[in-house]
Parts: sequence; structure tokens; C-alpha cells
Amino acid sequence: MYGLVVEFDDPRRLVAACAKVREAGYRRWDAHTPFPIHGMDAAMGIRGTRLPWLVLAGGAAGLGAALLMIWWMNAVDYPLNISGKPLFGLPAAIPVAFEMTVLFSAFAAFLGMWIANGLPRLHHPLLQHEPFRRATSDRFFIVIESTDPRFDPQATRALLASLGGLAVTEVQEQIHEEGAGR
Amino acid sequence: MADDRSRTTGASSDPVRPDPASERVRFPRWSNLLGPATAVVAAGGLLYLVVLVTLVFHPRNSAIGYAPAQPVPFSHALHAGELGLDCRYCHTTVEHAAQASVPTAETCMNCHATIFTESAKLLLVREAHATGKAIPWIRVHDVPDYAYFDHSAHVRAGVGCVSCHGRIDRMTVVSQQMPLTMSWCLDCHRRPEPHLRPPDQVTRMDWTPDEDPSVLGRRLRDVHGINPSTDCTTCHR
Amino acid sequence: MHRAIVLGEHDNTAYVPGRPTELILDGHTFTSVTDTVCGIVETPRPPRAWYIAFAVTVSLTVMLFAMLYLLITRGIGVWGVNSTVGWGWAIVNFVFWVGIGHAGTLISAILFLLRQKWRTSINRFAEAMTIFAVVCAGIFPAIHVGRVWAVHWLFPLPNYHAMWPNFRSPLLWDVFAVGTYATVSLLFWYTGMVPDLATLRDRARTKWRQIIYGIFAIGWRGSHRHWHRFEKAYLILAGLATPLVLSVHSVVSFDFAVSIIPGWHTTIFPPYFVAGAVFSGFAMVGTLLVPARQWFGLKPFITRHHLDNMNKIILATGSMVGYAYAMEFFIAWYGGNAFESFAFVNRAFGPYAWAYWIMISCNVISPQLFWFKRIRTSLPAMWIIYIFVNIGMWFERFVITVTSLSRDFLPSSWAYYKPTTVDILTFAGSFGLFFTLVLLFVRYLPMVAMAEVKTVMPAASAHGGPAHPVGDYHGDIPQDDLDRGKEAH
Amino acid sequence: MTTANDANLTGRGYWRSLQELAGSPEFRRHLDSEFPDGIDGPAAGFSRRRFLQIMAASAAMAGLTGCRWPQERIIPFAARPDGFTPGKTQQFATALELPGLATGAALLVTSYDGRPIKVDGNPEHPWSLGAASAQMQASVLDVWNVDRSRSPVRRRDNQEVRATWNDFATFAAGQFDALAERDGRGLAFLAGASSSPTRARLRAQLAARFPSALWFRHEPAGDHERLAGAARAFGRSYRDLTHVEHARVIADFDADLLHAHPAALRNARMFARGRRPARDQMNRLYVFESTLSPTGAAADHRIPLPRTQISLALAALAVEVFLERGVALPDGAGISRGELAGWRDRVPALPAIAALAEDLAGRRGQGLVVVGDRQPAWAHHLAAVLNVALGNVGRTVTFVPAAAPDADLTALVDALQAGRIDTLVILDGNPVATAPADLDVAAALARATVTIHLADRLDATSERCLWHLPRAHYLEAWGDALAVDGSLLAVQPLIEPLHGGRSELELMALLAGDPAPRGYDLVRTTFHQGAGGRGQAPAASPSFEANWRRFLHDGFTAVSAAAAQTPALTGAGLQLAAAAAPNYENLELVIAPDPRLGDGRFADNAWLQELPDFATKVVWDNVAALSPATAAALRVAHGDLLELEFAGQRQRMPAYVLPGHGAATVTVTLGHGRRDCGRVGRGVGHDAYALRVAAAPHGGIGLKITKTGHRYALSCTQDHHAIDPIGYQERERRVGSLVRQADLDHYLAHPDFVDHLGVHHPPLVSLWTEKGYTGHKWGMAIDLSVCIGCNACQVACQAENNIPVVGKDEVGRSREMSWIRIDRYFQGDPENPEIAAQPIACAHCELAPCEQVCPVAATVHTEEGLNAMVYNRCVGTRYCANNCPYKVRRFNFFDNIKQISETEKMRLNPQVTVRSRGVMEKCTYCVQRIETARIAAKNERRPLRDGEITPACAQTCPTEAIVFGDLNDPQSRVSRARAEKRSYDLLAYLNIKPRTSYLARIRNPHPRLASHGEEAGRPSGHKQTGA
Repeated sequence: MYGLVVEFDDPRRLVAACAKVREAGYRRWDAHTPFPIHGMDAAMGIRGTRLPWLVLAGGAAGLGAALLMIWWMNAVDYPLNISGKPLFGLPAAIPVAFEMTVLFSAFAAFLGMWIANGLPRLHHPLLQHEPFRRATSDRFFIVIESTDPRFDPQATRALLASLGGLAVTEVQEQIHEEGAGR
Repeated sequence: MADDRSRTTGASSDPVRPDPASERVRFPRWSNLLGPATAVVAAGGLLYLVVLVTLVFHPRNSAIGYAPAQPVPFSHALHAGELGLDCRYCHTTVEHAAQASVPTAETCMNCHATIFTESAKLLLVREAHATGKAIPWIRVHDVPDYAYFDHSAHVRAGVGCVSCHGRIDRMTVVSQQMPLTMSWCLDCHRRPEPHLRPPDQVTRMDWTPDEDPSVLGRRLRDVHGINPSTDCTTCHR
Repeated sequence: MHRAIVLGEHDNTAYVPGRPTELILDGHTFTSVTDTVCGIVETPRPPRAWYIAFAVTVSLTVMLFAMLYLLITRGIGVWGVNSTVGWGWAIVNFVFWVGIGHAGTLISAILFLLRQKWRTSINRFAEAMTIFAVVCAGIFPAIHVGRVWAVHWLFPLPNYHAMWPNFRSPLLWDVFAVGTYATVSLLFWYTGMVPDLATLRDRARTKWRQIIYGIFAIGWRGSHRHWHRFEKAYLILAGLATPLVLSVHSVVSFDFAVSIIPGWHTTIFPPYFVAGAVFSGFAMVGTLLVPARQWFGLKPFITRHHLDNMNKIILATGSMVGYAYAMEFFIAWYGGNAFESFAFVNRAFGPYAWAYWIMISCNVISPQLFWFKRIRTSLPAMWIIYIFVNIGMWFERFVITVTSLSRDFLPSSWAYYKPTTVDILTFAGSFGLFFTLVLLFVRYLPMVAMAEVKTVMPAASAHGGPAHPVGDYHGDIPQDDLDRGKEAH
Repeated sequence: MTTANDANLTGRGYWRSLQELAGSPEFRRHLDSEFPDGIDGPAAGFSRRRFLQIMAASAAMAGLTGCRWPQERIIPFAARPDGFTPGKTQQFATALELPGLATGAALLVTSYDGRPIKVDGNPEHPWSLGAASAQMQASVLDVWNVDRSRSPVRRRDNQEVRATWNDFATFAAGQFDALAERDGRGLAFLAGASSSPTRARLRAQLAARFPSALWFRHEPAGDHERLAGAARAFGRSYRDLTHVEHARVIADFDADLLHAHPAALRNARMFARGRRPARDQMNRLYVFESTLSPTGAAADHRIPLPRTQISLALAALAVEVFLERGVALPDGAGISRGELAGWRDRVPALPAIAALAEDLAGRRGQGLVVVGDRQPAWAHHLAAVLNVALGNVGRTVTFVPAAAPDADLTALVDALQAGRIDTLVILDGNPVATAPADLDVAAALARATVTIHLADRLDATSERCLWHLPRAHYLEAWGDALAVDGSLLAVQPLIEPLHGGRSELELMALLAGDPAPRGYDLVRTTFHQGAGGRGQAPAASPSFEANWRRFLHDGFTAVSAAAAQTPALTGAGLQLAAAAAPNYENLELVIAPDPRLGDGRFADNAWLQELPDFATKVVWDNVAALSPATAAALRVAHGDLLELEFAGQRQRMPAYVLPGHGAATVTVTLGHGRRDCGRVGRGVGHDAYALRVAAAPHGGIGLKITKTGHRYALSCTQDHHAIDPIGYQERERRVGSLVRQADLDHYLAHPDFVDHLGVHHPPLVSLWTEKGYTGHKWGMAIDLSVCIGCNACQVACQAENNIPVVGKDEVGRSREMSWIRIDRYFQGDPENPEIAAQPIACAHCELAPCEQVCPVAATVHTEEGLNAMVYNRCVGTRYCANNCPYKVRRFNFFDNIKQISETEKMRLNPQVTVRSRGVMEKCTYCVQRIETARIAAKNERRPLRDGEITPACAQTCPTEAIVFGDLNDPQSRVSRARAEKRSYDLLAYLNIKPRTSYLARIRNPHPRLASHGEEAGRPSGHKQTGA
């Protein structure tokens, strides 16, 4: 078994429920919603991500790479007298430098975010859980994984049931194929 | 009416029920490797492309070693090597013209009027000499037509024949030894020292300086005021 | 509560003090939003109109490639350009398409940072349009060079000529600017689309839809820990895209501004080009949205309020452009440079006056009609004005590029430029490509950003009342919002 | 031996080396065109040179075989001639007789591996001085023309049958022996004008063999009037020899002294040397002409008149000089003061005449009065009288004896019709096409049983002759000629006849009974009998061989100054033939040879066809030129297709409204609209011979014009489209600052006047420290005072730099390729404007706007400040051209080099890369010459000398208007030129620091005459017009 799932049809209840689950001291649990809901971070106690720092690093790298490239190519490797202008002039380098800064930071943000989220991940027990199909449309879920230290089939099920959701269901690790693979 | 449709569906809170007809597709566990796999393939492919372009397609590989069979099996190894003929004996204009010029049949006959007069290999030469119909040699060292190379300028400056043509004196069949690419030319135009020698030693194939070549090179530069230009117009007109 | 009805549509354009406008009408629920938007993609057969349109655009696209083949096999000579006017329609089209490509990112990024909730209904569409416009734009700089097979020399790739590109050239800046812009717009668009792709995946009926949408949804599960990083990344991308939008057309304008040609050599160009780009971009978005919302039942999402806002932006940017035209003239006169002032007199009264006055009437006069609310909210009126603006902005680029070149310093080399059939068909072809992509988009991808729309629905707020767009964390909620949130339940 | 360079003759080699190309459509098209049908022309008669060409070509064409780039062949000589270095150019002295002038021009022809590729003037010869006209230079192209006839052709019952020279020899033997039997009765020769002594000698031989053979002369643009006039004045026919260097006052009556005159090259040079802008050092030029000529443009006073009124203006001058200025009538004037007085009321009153008379009378022996070939004999006579009276003869003008012209075409036609001729040998020319329209030569030819035509093409005349014989080009044949000063010139071949042609001399010798004539021997014999070896047998005189060699080396033998004759007047009566002035009802027609195509002999020359006409800037066409007022009066618009009717003849021509054209006069030019020439010229333009009548070969009063209602598209290199009012005003406003000029007095008063004609701008500073130039610093200076816009530089550049010809349509689209162009501006009164000519080529700006915008660094600066254009790096964005303020960059919109035949590719200059499709090109200051000179100097371990490097344009410039050199050498000519006060930079305010600067034009008008177009000359205050 992968874990226990409770389904909601109203974001407000979900927020309240999340707070309870957190107070219950679970760690390996998560909420699944079709859209980001205000106040969830607080309710779930999610700490701010460090992504911005990664982006900053990316941008710096882009800027450095650009300036270095321009300077080396036009002023060092094959210096050419073009319009009698200096071999390397910052003003002329700014547009390219700027663009490369943006490009690198954008890649940092994009890749960084997906990698941190552990995506792409096409295979996931929840994706095989039939009711979960509406998690991207109009239903809201709380999942507590069976690997959580505090996980106890009965107690956890009771807790979830008490949250005022629609139904509490089990999510199997694997539906077909070699039964319980771990 | 489009409006209506949206309103009705909007009104109905009937949720999307998984259609029994469509069994839900489940991606197998290994599909989680697709992400990393794509990344690896992309990176690898890029690397491969770079290697391909920089190493495989480089003229170094396409051009070097080009050794076409010539109409007359003339051996530089024999003439320049064993017999030790000076390059300029045949390539007469190398010191005062852009082209080194391939010798005339007459030049060949200077000797071959008296030796190997019957040799079958020399048939074309004798014929050429008799009829005035030239021998169609095949060009080996062929720079692009928009690049203007001048032998005299280089020979007078003291760049040895070897530097571009290699050990001709060891070639039975002449083959290209250098890439003859623009970057290759530039290397020498930027740092000529290692290739400079006293002008009288230019045609000596086996010449080696008795001091550090770059030191000698620097001295020769100063003496002869050699400062090769990397201006485009030096080679492209 | 009662609402004014215009043409059987709810008019939510009225400003009621103390109450924010409803952005989603007809009491849509999360479910119905999903149904409506996904429904468009999921219908087995699209309306016949779609097939007809598709047939037309595809054939135009084929013609585009035929023209390119002709160009590459015969030479630039098949165009109308000459020794005096070295740049003709190719460059005009390039600037035109790049300009159009500005609305998308502007709507997604800048309006996002400005907390403009109404953007959520149209940003997906606008972003898509951006990508397609940039694709069309990208074609022209590549093919307008004399030796297409050597065009990769514009990139700093190692080579055995030991040669590097010249980073002082605005054309090289273009390569980087447009390249970056295309890439970032694509990332931005795709990132925002992943949750909706997941929705489509989960609703998919057939195997292949599940697989394909499944792959592109990269296993999105709506985990809130993911949403957290997602929002941050989205915010950052928006923050990056905003200066990018401004930079791209600035750099494009450098192609002209950095030169010495009278009429090109103008410091006002960067802001003026950006304003013009936004102007033309919104016009193109409108041109597409007005029919789209009609055909695909998106009126509740893309409401008159949205269109009204867009028209206001068009009015604003249109006025900026008009100001720029005036200022150009003023500076030309005030600067006292005989060549410069002639360049502008010649624009307005020389051989190309016809083009100039088309530009003025379309770009400066027609958007002024949007001062009138009647026109601003009338679908047919606004659509016609959109078309005018599109035409006018193309002519602006034509006027700038061609008139300046055709009469520069030495009267001896003055010449007149006439496009050839190839020029014209190539341009028409680029429209074919653009609309082909648009049609494919509306057929296979969610036209409205469902996840984002849901966040601005009343039911979405944890405190009740309309929630705030993604990324908006600490906006405090006015009291009456809370009340209305309650009364909704 | 062929070289890498030879391969680029095809322009293809240029591609092969671009690996990227492999996939391109370009590549595939090459594959198709890779194996052309070999070399044009028969491979018979293998000579070494011939062999070389073929091998060179085939090497160049050795297709794209193998994955490496294609194999090139190296074809060494079997035996290399002495002093020949493969790949190095050689120069040979030769000479060319231009159509109609019957005077030779000494030339120096450059040959590369046995292929003549460029023609220049012979710098040693005093009447060429290294200059060459556009026609002379373009003549090299005709050698390689693919439409030249390939073999003799015999006509059997209207079937053309290819024959051989042997066939003809056998035929001739029979035919002419028979003729010799009856003393050549019924035999006639038709020839062009020629000064060749050998031809004279052979003619004597022919006369000896056929005593009663008749001789006729046909020159469409001949100098009969000149000779006749001289004959009346001096009792025998002379040609006047002008010595402009001694002339301070020059009166040119329709003579185009500096351009179309037999001595134009030296005249122009000496005229220029007499234009130093200093007190009492400038000559003064008065020009009276109907249509606009370069001489007119250069004049201090230009008086446009109908052609028929010009001789009257001359008469008016005579009246003024002899009656008002009290100059004594010379002995044998042939007219009395009384008679002169009678002229008074018959001549026009022109203010300029009084001034001119004053100048001439005030400067006895320093004046010069010249009259053009289209003026009547009496005018030439009168001019002679004036020159004698003013003491000019012997100082500014001397006389060279000339053979009296033979009977003309009319006489021939009569003789033929009268059946007095059964065998006609046409040695030169194309009478059927170039005869007056009212002279039916074709029918007349039919009356003769045997007609033999020697011509370079199967033309209209050949088609009506029994025999057509291919004529050798002058660069293929031996010959000789007399220069304008009477010095003997050598005509020697640079190449074996490509198509087995023979020269006029060889044919004459053959007919004279020499079975196997060799041109070499013919000329050598003449030389031996004449200048060379005083009669002794060659073997006998040791000096002869030396003389002969020297003769061939120099290309001429100078004549002693004593040879200049100053004959005395005979006193033959001077009659004034007054013609009524034309008016708008009764227009005057002027028929003149085309400045480019001559009488049509150059119609098949693509360079000359695409050379913009000096005045109209029209290419690939000729026009009916008329003045704006005339056009307005007749309600004719520029570009209307007109129907001209003159003396019962009709022809359609497009109207060209030409400022400064004679009033009520329409000028048309000959040589266009030929239907019987090769591909290049066939049907280009409109045939003006159709309007010509034998009675009035130069036209006359009585022209009727009707509008056909059609418009006609003309291709011009300037004013591409009808200009609107705004553009017109702006142009008027700018010209003064582009072409800066002033009258001498104003210049002397304000030497710095040029600085006040440009934009007033703050001091020009760069935002960065500018690069200094140590070592050489190439630059150019162009003196607008002496540039006469003769176009010679443009052709020189075209030949030197392999500049493609693009054709009428492309020029119409403003896609002409010329690297140097001559801008021509009119200013002021449209009826008599200022005309300014300004050569424009790349100025190699130090802060070149073109360079910074090139994304691939294909155009960059060299250490010596050249603006280098690297074709093989160019990707063709055309950004550089856009950003060039002078618009001197040229783009290859199509693959121009593929348009020309493999044969013609043989003449491309291997020292210059052939540009392919999609690349930009422009003037390089002839960098190939710079590099060659530099390497030579380096090899000799010596510095470059000033003047050692001369770009093609400067080399050929008749007036030395273009000077090139090192700006870092204060002593160099260019530095000194730029140091002059009147030197200015075009568009300097852009701070682009051009390396080419201009010297303002200084004019020297008569103080009492308000100089026309003075607003151009005198800057009124500090107006801000352009740069």
C-alpha cells in the first residue's frame, strides 16, 4: 500500500484539514489540488524554496559567459579593426550580455523547479488511483504515505475520516504487475 | 448556442466519470527514467555533434594525405631526396613569382635527353617535348580560389618549403601534409618564428637550426623586418 | 442581483465602486470550467469552419515554402530590393511579426506582476500567439541573407576559419534577443500549461490521448508542495520576461537606430518600437479572441470586461505611438539637420506619402475611437479597429524601413522600391503559417488557463470570496469580499 | 600553366571551398551546368596560346568530381618562352584605330597567361599619356565575344555554306587573276578610313595589279568636312593638331575637344594641367554645342545652340574679332572686311561672343579655335583663318597632312547601279546597316556578281555578299597606324585569332597576289621601307633589327617636332552659308555618333551598352534628347515614345528631357538598334540611321515630331524615377554642398569657401580614442575642377575588377554593379544649367559605418586603413549597403558570373576574386595592385614608392583628376592634393572620416559675363545645406 487518501470538494475544508494533519505531526504527506490555494503554505507549514538563489546563480553565469565570450572573441582571439572602434566596448556588449543573462536565469528557474519537484515522473501510484483523476479538475485530496513514521493504518484512517472529507480510500503501490513492489 | 452549452455544463455538477470504455493508461515504473534519459541523450548528442564537426569533418582529415596518381610517376624521393636536386632547379619561379610553377618538359629533358632515354615512364615527357603538348599534372596543394598565396613572399621571408609541403624529399608520390586551412595559415602569420630560417636554407629539407628555433626566428624577424599581416586583404582580394 | 444585458451578453464593464468586477460569469463552477475548456479539445470533430480555415491556411503555408524555395534557388533578386533600398518586405515582415509577438508575454508577465486578475482568461491564448508570431518572425532574418547556407556564421560557433561574429552589429544582437525571447516565451508558456495538460490527461478517454498528454504533463499531480515551487518559478519567469519584452523590440529598433540613415538614426526608437509592438500585439490578440470566444463558448471567461481592458491598453499604446510620430517630426525639425528633416518631410509628402498616411490613419486616428465606451464595448467596432491597427502597424514598419532608405544622403542614388509578387506571396504565406499554428493550438491545447482561472473564482478562496491570482500571497482581502464569499454559500 | 586563380575564372572555385555549400541548390545547379559544350570556336589551328586557353578553361571546368573539392589540372608549358613567368601578367604595346577618326591611339595591353585582359593607354606615347577612353578599354571585350563569325561563309543560291580560307584562296586566285587580266576593270574596293601605312602600301600594290580598280570610302561618322575645310584653307587636306597646353583661351565650336576629338586624350590632360586655380594660371573654355558633351560640362561658358547655328556663332566671332577688335585679316583670308561687314546682320548676337573675342584678341598666340566634324567645311576654313589671324597656328595648333578622302558610298551605289562594278571587296564596315536610309545599298550590292565582305560578324552586309570572311580583332592581328601627331604606331597581336580570322592587311595582300601573306611580314616590310631601316635589306642593316625590336617594345616611333606643319592660307573664298534658326514648328534634328557605341561598331559590347551616357545616364538605349523648354512647347513628357520624321524618313524614339540642350533641337545618336549584331546588342535601342539621308548626314532643319501615345521605359543609373517637387527642391538644395564650386575670383578672395558650404556642426569627436595609422595610410583625392565625366574610370574599374554586367532590366531596378559611378547634377536655369560631374566610389572611411553593422565581420579595416570587403566571409545581409551614406556598395542579387560565356570568362582578371550570388562587393582601392606592389617591394627589401600603386581608375583618367597614395607621406601627390584649401570631405559632418576627399571645382568665367548657375558657385551667406 502506498498510502491513505481523503477527498474534498471544497478548498476551504481542505485548508482546515491540512492544518489538522500537520498538527497530528505527520511528515510524509501532501495535499493535491487542481490549482494553488491561498493559505495552504501556512496550513501545511511549507518553508520558502531556495529556487531564487539558483536563478541568481544562473543569471550571473549567463552574464559572465557573455562578457567573457565577447571580449575573448572580438578583442583577444582575432582582434579586428572595425569602424575604428575599440576592440571591446561595454556599450556594444550590453544587449547580448543582457539577453544571455535572462536566458540562463530562465533555464535555471525552469529546470530547477521541475527537478526540485522530482518531475518528470510519469509513473506514480496516485496517478493510478481512480478517484484521484479529478485532482486536476475539481476535487481536493490529502495523502498520507504509508512510509510516514507515524503512519498507522487504523489511526491514520480515523484521522482522515474526521476531517470532513467525502471518502477515505487506500492507494495501492501497484495496481497490476508484481503486486507489492518496493 | 455555444453560450447555452457552457451554461448547461456549467450548471450540471455532474463530475467526470472515468469512461469504462477507456481503461486508464498506466505508465510502467521504468517510464520514470524517461526524463533523465532524454537529458542524457540531448547532452550526449550535442557532444557528439561537436566532436563530429571539430574532429571528423575537419580538413585535417579530409585534405591531409591527399595523394593523387600523377600522369607521370615522378618521384621527389628520388630526385630531391637521393639525387639531392634543389627545389629551385625545377620550380624556377618560386623566388620571384606567386607560383612556384611546375617544370616544363624541356627542364625534364635537360637530363633525360641523356639518361633513361627509353624509359616507358618518361613516354609522356618525351611526347610533350616533341609535340609541345603539355603534361596535365594533377594539383595536390590546392587553396581555395579566393585565397591568394604568393610563394615568393614566403620564400624570400625565409619560410622553409617543408613548413607547408612536408618532407617532399621522402615522397615517391607527393601528398598533402598540412591542412591548408585559414586557421592554420593564421597560426604562422601570428607566430612565424618557429618557421623562419636563413633565406639560403629555405629549400633544405633536412635543415635544423643549431639553436632554439624560436630564438633564431625572433632574430631573423628583426633582421629582415618580417611582420606577417593578419589583415583580410593579405590573402583575400 | 441584476445585470445590464448587451446583445444578450452580460455587460460586466461597468465600474461599481467598492465591488471588484466579476471576471467569470454564468455562475461557473470548477467542474464546469474544466468541462467547458476541455470540451473544446475533447469534441471528436471540430466545427466545419475549422476544417475550411485549416485547409486555407495550410495551402498558404505551402505557398510560403514554395516562395522560399524560389528565393533560395534563384537569389535575393526575386525580391524588389535594390542597391539603394537593401531591405524590403522581408525586414518589414520580421519587425511586424516580432511586434505582434509582444502581447502574449506582456499579458502573461507584466499584467501578472501588476496583479491584473483579468489576464488569466486570455494569457494562454496570447502566449500561444506570441510563440507563433515569433516563429513567423524568425523565418525572415534567416532567409533575407544572400547566402542562407552560411547563415550559421551569425552564431559564435568554433570554426577553422578562426573567425568570430562581430558583436558590435545590431543584427547579432537581434540573433540573441529574438532567440532568447522565443526560448523564454516557450518555457513560460509550457510551464503554465503543464497543470492543464494534466487535466486533459486525466480526462482523456482514448489511449493515445492519455499517453501523449501524459508525456507532456510530465506526471503533474497537483501536489501542493509542487504548486509552491511552481508559483515561485512562474513568478520569477514573469519577472524575467518583463524586461525581456522591453528589450526585444528595443534591440530590434537598434537595427535602425544604431545606423546613420536619416529617419533611422533616432533615439526615440526603442520606447516607440516597444509601444508599437504592444499596440500591434493586443490588436492581433483581439483579432483572434473576438471570433474565438464566439465559436468556442468562451464568453463567460473572456468577458466584455476583458475586451474593454484590452481596448483601453490599445488606446493607450496607440496614443503613445501617435505621440512618437509627432515627436519624430519635432526633433527632426528642432535638431536642425537638413538631412533628417528632409527624411520626414519626404515621408509625409514624398513618393511614399500614401503609405505614410495609411499608417497615420490606422494607427493614430482609428484607436482614438476607443475613447467612446460604445465603440470600446461593441464587438464589431472593436474588431474592425483591430484590423486597422494590424494594417497600420505593418505600414509603420514599411514606412520606417523603405522611405528612409529610398532617399538618403546623395540624391544621385535615390531610388524607388517596388515589391515583387514573390514579396507579396511570401508575406501572405507567413500569415498562412501563423494561422495554421493557431488552429492547431485551439484544436489540441487548452485555450484558457484553467488552473489560473479557477484561482480567481469566488469559490477558490480559502477565506471565501474571490481569491488572488497565483503568486499573490499577502494581498489583504476587503471586507465585502468576505461577505460576498459567505453569501455565495 | 593554370593556377588556382584560373579556376576562379569560372567563379565556381569560389564556391567549392565552402563546405556548407554541399547541400545547397546552388551546388546542384552547378552540377548541371558543370559540363558545358566545351570552348566556343573551332579547335583547329592549335597554337600554344590557343592550347593554353582551352586547357585553362577545361581545368576551370573540370567538374565537381569526388568528395574533396574538384581536381584541378596544372598545365605547364612544354617549353616556356623566355622572360615569361607563369601567373605573372605581361604588357604589350599596340594600337587601335577608333572608328571614323583614322588616327591610331597608342595602347598598352595587359596579358595574363596569353590572354589579353585589359587595355590601357601607352604612357610613353605623348598623345596617349597612359590614358585610354572608355571605348578603347572596352575593345578588349570584343575579342571574347561569342557571336563573332567562326569561318568564311560562301553564299550559294541564298544558302550560307561554311567554307575555309583555302576555299576562298582558290576562288580568289581564279577571280582576281581574271580581273588582273583586264586591269581590274569592274573591280572596286570599299574601305573605312585608316591611317595605316601598310594599308597604303598594299593599296598601292593592288593599284599596280588592278590599275583601273575603284576605291571608295565609307565612314558613317567621318571627318570629311574637316578635311574639306582644311583643303579650302590650305590647298590640301590636313588634320589640325591641337596643343592645348599652350592655349589660355579655348573656343570649342561643337568639337567636344576633350572627349570625342581625335586628340581628346592629350587635350584633356593638357586642359587639366591648365586649370591650376591661381591668378593668370587658369585657361578659359568656351563651348558652343547643341547637345551636352563632357567638354561642355567642363566649360567656363557653355552656350547651347542648334547645331546649324553654331557655325554662325563662329562667323559672329570672326566679325567681332576682325571688325570690333581690330585684328588684321591675314593674307589669303579669302574674305574682305567689307564682306565680313555684310555678315553682321546674318549672324546671331551673343554676349559670350564679345567676351570670347576680347579674350582671343587679348591673348594672341594663346588662343585656340576648334570646330567639330559635324560643322560645314566653311566653318573649318573660317576657324583656320581665325587661328592664323590670332597667331595661334604653330603655337596652339599645327597641321598634319591627311590623305584626301576617296569617293563616298553614294558614288559607289551609283557605280553599282550603273553596272560599272562586278566585283566588290568590302574591307571594312557594314554599309548595308550604316548607309543613309535613302541609299539602297542592299539593292546596289545585288548588281555586283562577286561581293566579298571582311567583317567580325555575319552582319547585314555579309548576308548580301557572296563571300563573308571573318575579320581578326586588332588584338589578334599585325598592323600599324599613325597617331594623331603622325607618329607610327605598332599594332601587334596578343593572341592567335580565336576564330581563324584574318586582318584587312592580310586580305589585301592575298588579293594583291601574295598566296600566303603573314601580317608580321607585311608590317615589318613597311617599317623597313619607312621609319625603320632606310631602304636597305633587313639583313644588310644591323641597326634595323634593333629599331624593329624597339618599335615593337615601345609601340611607336616618335616624330620630330619639325613634322608639325604650319601651312599658309591659299586665299580660297570664304562663303557664309547661313541657315535659318529652327523653331518649334520647324525643329532641327542632330544626328551624332553615340559617345559609347560610336557608329555601331561597339553595339555588341556589353560594357559600353551598360555604361551610363554622360549626359542622360541612360544605359542599354538611346534617346531623342530635347531641352525642357522645347519639350514643354511640344507638350512632350520625359519617356514619351515619339515618332520622328525627317526628310521623309521615320523612326520611333523615346523622349529624354535634357537640361542644357539646344533650343528647338532634337539629338539622336547612331549605333543603337542594330538587328544584325550579336546577342548583346541585337535590337537594343533605336536605329538612328533610319533617319539619315545622304544629303544631310548630320541632320538639319525640318524635323517633325508626333507623339505615339505610348510610354517607353528607360533604364538610368541616376534619377531612377521621375522626381517629385519635394525631391527636386531638396536635390537643388543639396548639390551645392555635395559638389562644392566657386569662381576663381571668389576662391582667391575666400580660399576657405568650401568650409562654409557644409553642415555647421560642433567639433567632431569620437567617444573612444581613435586608432592611429602608422606605416602606410592609403587615400585618394579627386579634383572636381578637372573631372570631365568621360566614364573612362568606370570601364577601367569594370575591366580590372571583373565587375559583372546585369542588363537593362536590372539597372532599371537600381541594381547596377559599377564600383565607381559618376554622379551628374544640373543646377540653375534648366535651359543652360551648371553641370557638375562627381565620381563616387567607396571612400574607405576610417570610421566606416558599414563595418560596425556587419554581423559576421565580412567588412573590416586593415592596418593601412583600407575598408576590406571579404567576399568569402559575406553572408549578404545588405546591412552595410544600407548604412553606407554614399551608397557605393553593390550586391549580387543573382549569380551574375554565370550569365557570361565560358569564352568571355577567359578575360576575367585572375588577381580579383569573382563574386558569386548573394555577396556584397565594392571598390577596394584596387587592393590586388597594392598587394602585388607590396610583395614586390618586400622581396626587393625596399619601401614602396609614391606612384608605384595606381588604382585602375586613376591610371586611366585622362585628366589626372584621381590621385592615389600614402597620406602618411607628406610628399605624396595625394597628401599635397589634400593639403589644398579647396579640399573637402563629402558628408564630413557624419564623422566617418572618408579616405577619399574632393577638391572643390574652381571655374574661370569671363569677369564681364555673369557666370550662369552662379548660386552654385558663390555661397550666399552660411546656408546649411547638407554636408
